[in-house]
Amino acid sequence: MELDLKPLRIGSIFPAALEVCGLSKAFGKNAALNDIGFTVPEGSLTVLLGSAGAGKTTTLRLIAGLDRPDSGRVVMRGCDVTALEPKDRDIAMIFDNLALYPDKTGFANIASPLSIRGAEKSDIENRVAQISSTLRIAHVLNRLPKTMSGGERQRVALGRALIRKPGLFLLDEPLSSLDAMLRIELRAELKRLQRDLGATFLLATPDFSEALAVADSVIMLRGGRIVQVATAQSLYDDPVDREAARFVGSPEINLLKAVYEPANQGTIRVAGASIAGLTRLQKSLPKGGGPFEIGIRPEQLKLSPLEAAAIQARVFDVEPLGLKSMLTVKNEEAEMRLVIDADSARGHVVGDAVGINVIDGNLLAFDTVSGIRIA
Amino acid sequence: MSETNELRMVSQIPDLATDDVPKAGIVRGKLRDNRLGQLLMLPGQIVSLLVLVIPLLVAFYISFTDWTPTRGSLVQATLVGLDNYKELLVYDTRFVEAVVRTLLISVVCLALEFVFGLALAVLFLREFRGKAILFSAFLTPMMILPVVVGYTFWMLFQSNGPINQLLMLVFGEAAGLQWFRSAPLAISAVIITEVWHWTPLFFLILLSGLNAVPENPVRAAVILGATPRQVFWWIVLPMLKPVIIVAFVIRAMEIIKLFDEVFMLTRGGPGTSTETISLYIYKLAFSDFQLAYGAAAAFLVLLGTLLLIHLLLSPIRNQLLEARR
Amino acid sequence: MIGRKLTWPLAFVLFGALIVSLFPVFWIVMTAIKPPTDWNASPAIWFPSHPTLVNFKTLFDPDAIRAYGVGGVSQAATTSVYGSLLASIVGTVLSVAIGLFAAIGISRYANGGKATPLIILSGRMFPPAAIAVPFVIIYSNVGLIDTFRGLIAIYVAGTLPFSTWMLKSFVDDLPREIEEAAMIDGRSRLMAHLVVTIPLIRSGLLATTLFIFILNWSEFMFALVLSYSNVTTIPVQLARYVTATAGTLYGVQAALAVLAMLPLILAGLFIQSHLARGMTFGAVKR
Amino acid sequence: MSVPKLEIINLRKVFGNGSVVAVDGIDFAIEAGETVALLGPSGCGKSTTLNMIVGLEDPTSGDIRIDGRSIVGVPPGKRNVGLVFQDYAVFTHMTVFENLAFGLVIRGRAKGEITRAVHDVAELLGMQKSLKLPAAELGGSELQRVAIGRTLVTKPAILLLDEPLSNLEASARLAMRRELRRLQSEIGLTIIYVTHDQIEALSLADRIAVMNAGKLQQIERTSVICEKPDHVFVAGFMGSPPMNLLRGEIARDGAITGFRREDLFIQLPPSEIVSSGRAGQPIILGVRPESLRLALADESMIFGKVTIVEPRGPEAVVTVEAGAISLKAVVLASGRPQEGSNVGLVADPSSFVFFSGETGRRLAS
Repeated sequence: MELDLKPLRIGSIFPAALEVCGLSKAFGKNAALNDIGFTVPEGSLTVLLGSAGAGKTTTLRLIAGLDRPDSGRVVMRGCDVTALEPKDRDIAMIFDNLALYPDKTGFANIASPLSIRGAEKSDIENRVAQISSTLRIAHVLNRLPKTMSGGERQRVALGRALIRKPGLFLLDEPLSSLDAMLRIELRAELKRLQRDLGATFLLATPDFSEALAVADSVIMLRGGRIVQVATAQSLYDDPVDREAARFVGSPEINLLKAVYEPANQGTIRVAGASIAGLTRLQKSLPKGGGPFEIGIRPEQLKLSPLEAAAIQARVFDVEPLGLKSMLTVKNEEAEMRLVIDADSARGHVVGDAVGINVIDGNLLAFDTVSGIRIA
Repeated sequence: MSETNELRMVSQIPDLATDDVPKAGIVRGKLRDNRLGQLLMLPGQIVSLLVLVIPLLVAFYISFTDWTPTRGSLVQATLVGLDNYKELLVYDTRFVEAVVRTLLISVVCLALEFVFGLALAVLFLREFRGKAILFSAFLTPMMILPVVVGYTFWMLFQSNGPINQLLMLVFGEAAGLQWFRSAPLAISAVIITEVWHWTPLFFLILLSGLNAVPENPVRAAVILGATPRQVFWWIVLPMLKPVIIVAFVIRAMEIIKLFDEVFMLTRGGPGTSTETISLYIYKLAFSDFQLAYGAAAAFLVLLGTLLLIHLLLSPIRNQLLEARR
Repeated sequence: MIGRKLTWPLAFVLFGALIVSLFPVFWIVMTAIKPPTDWNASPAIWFPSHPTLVNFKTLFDPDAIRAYGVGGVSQAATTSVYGSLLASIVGTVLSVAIGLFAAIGISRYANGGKATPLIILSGRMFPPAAIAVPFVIIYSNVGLIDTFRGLIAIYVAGTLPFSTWMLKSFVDDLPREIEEAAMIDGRSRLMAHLVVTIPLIRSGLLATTLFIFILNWSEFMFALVLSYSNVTTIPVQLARYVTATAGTLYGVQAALAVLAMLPLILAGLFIQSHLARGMTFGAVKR
Repeated sequence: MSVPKLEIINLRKVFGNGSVVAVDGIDFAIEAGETVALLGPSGCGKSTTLNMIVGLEDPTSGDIRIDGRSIVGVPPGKRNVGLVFQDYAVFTHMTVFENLAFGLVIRGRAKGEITRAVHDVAELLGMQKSLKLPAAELGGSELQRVAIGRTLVTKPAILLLDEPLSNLEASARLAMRRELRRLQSEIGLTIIYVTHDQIEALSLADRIAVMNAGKLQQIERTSVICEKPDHVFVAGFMGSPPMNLLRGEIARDGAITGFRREDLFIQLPPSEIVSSGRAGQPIILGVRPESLRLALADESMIFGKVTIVEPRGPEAVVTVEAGAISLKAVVLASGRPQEGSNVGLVADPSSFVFFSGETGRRLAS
């Protein structure tokens, strides 16, 4: 049976690869997850994004069947698997420490899902050969995991997951043990592999840049609750609240106290300046005006000559980041971060007076108390 | 993917079941992870219950009666309340002496074993040829059956035995000592035997502890300019504290039960000068057949042991008993 | 750590300590190969002029022993060697098996409650004297006195704390995710333990087995208290010889002692890297 | 020219009877008060170099000089260098004060002097309040400060930090980077960072020494190293995503000279390399993803299919493949193409960087 790398896709009438509804789990007193519900469409790469302790790994373990939920259902391709043992669910999982069998060779590790299920030798051999050529790890098949490099171990774990062509792949921070350079390389490879196979990935990570880079859609978890479900780009452009805006994006978004005065031509007073002409923001701000918290991404601020600048401030810190540099400026009312290219940053020294203007782009507004997004 | 905020819900059309998707609905092998946990621990709990807890309850009951084997079955035993305990603590000087003597021997032995064990362990931090063979050689005493150790030292301490020969060789003719005739000599013989037998355990635990001390703090101290002696006293030894406590607790648990070596060496003699608490209870119960009285004595010792262990154990309770991974 | 060479005075101290450690072992082996004439020489003979193995032959020949006519001793050592082997081996196998399941239970599911680990550990804290008394009482009522079943039960319960905790520390060293990966690959939870966990801790399993064997083989008091005629172990037999002959049967007793001592020393040296872990219930890992 | 604070002269370190060459002859010098980052992938020899400077390991050959005096063979405690370990290696059984004072206590200094020195450093690191706390209760960044403070109290000639930020939470890294920079400017100490993370190196160091497989590829000022990578490895390591590198050759088509690789031909403006290079000479063309722009088919350098789009907030990294050639470009998020669509990429030839096909060294343009 030749390994068919492109499974037959009859339009998208498949039911969701995975549906989770009302999932809750508590360890002792603290509620690790309460009432989680989301859907993972067939063939998508969905990312569970959240800081440590947000409930990512708990969610994956409940879906895999390694732990039992206190309440809620896990449905895969229309079958309710909530009560099934992991082996009876059509899933594969990659753990953050990869969990390869230390006493088995690369070949035995990759082949184990098939050999456990009693597939015959010839079928196993050619499927492992196929997978190891795709993942370029044919040279490590007869070696033990401890003799392999980080990247090779990671690919063997992937091979073990892929060999059975399961309906759903669960990946728990698969790239966390790798070097910074290798991590970026393998990200692209993971995404390409997912798309070529048309497989369904559910990947958990605390790293927002990883989420943005690979996700078709992102499910943001905080304190065991789902805060937002959105595509990677709209998670950046349309965060649901202040915390989400702060969590996604580096350097961090500027969150400043501001007041909207619809009466005098809709100017917005922020950081000791009153700025008119922020049309998009003015349209979506509540008509009554009043105080709110404005969210300005670092790339939405630009340096300009003092006379023409809306905001005056002093340079507080210059951090070179290669081609670009991050400038932190301060005045009595506020502290702001902006990103400029390295050459123009070299001209500035801590203490310089600089002028800042706000570019009328996708500015965000949050309710000062609740942090919920209002515009 | 369209850029709507919410994910587009795929309509629920029954799927074209592919071959390897599990059949819907059949709930096989109902998930029961923690029941397996309990199942695994059942045998251990049963054995502990049957062979430890029940006998202790029986002993506890008997310690309040005046039952002896000749009295027939347990049921006829008449309750005498705390008489046994009163007798033991107030009137039975031999019991109190045995307890004090056992504690004395334990303290002296533990101290000597710790000092010799630590000295040997520090010596083993240096590099020298044949280290592995020497390590095994030094562990040998610990491996020998207690009764054999007792009997061997009984031979060594004979009046015409090798120890006296060495003493006479070194200190002249009169130096031969009658080890088993005078109380202080008999007790020192017991202590020498015990220290010889169990110092290797301290050596082993402390050496393992020394090797487990994290390297970086030691390197940091060296880079800051500390001399090896300063590194040892300021960094290594304090970090060794938990291991030292473990060694003391483990040995304390064992040494209080001292029976085999003394039984073979002096059988508690001369008189009762080397009679440990275990030996006394053995004599009470199995020579004089005062089983009830022996049970009461045994219980007092049990409580004393638990109290002592609790005191010694508290500083490192989590290390020994951490159940969670 | 402070990796410096060994200076001469320290080497001398080390050598002295070695002599002190090995002299008693040397003495008992020498005694075991002394012919009867040299047994009681005064001053004691260190190196027998013509060493002989007669003592070992006498040990297993009841007539030869009776020939000594010392204190009416006539029982040969064969039954005690058989007794020790049976009690120790069966006791060890049961203790390790039960301990292994309990170890996996505590380490992986830990919800056996806080109590179980404590109960199992406390098994070791009771002084044998405190337990021997009730055992004699119960066993005499239940008819287990002087039976191997009775002795083995105590050996299992007595060593269970060591086997459970030592195996638990080995299971703890194994990352939990490996079993879970096996479960996802198609193993049931129990099979994952049998096929993944146990094979991966086989070196620990062997070390624990030998360690428990050492404990059971050298146990004395329970055997002494619970045995009369058909159950004897080597330590009990040695004690009987000594009490009966006031210790004068030197060579034969030494032969029995050497016979008992050798397997333990070999077993101990074989697992010496795991001894620290065994002795400290897994608290100190080499 | 004053004597450099630290000089490394042809330093080599070989492990296991010559089978593993950890450090293969490196040379560099560091001025007093300068901050240098030793950057490279894991296993490139940077930590071994660090251990040799500190004295935890002895070099196989070559020399290490501090203030002109060789320190090879001098025990670590006497070299007057300070090392902050990656896992901090703080004495957890002591309080913060005892940790900081350790360096002076072992030198038997007077109590008053010790207390004063500790308070000075504590104030510098903002730890005055936590001096009495036991070290075991501190969090990541406080442990880091204790480890740094403990070394500063002994006033080392050189301070070395081994991957100072890798054990910290992502959120704490920015704050710690800012604090380390403030510390550098305030105490003016000569500092060496060892790290595999280029962001850390770029933001903390004046100069970056890129190492690979035991060799020093390039040591260059932070601001310049991204523009002018000396070697193909450095070009492929710095920047995220790193520079696109196309192996090909110089081709002459009548009067026009250009770069050819299979069916791709890019005309090059006259420049020193182009004129001196002979046709067919193997050459590597380096173009930074940031300098590539989307373009229509006719005016683009290469035209191919968009295989992967990786958004990263304001921008997106687009991978375009045409036959065997694959290029990564950085475009504004709003202008990012759809995956699977066909686009053209173009870049201003003046931004090209050329490397010799044989040695991988940059050709001066």
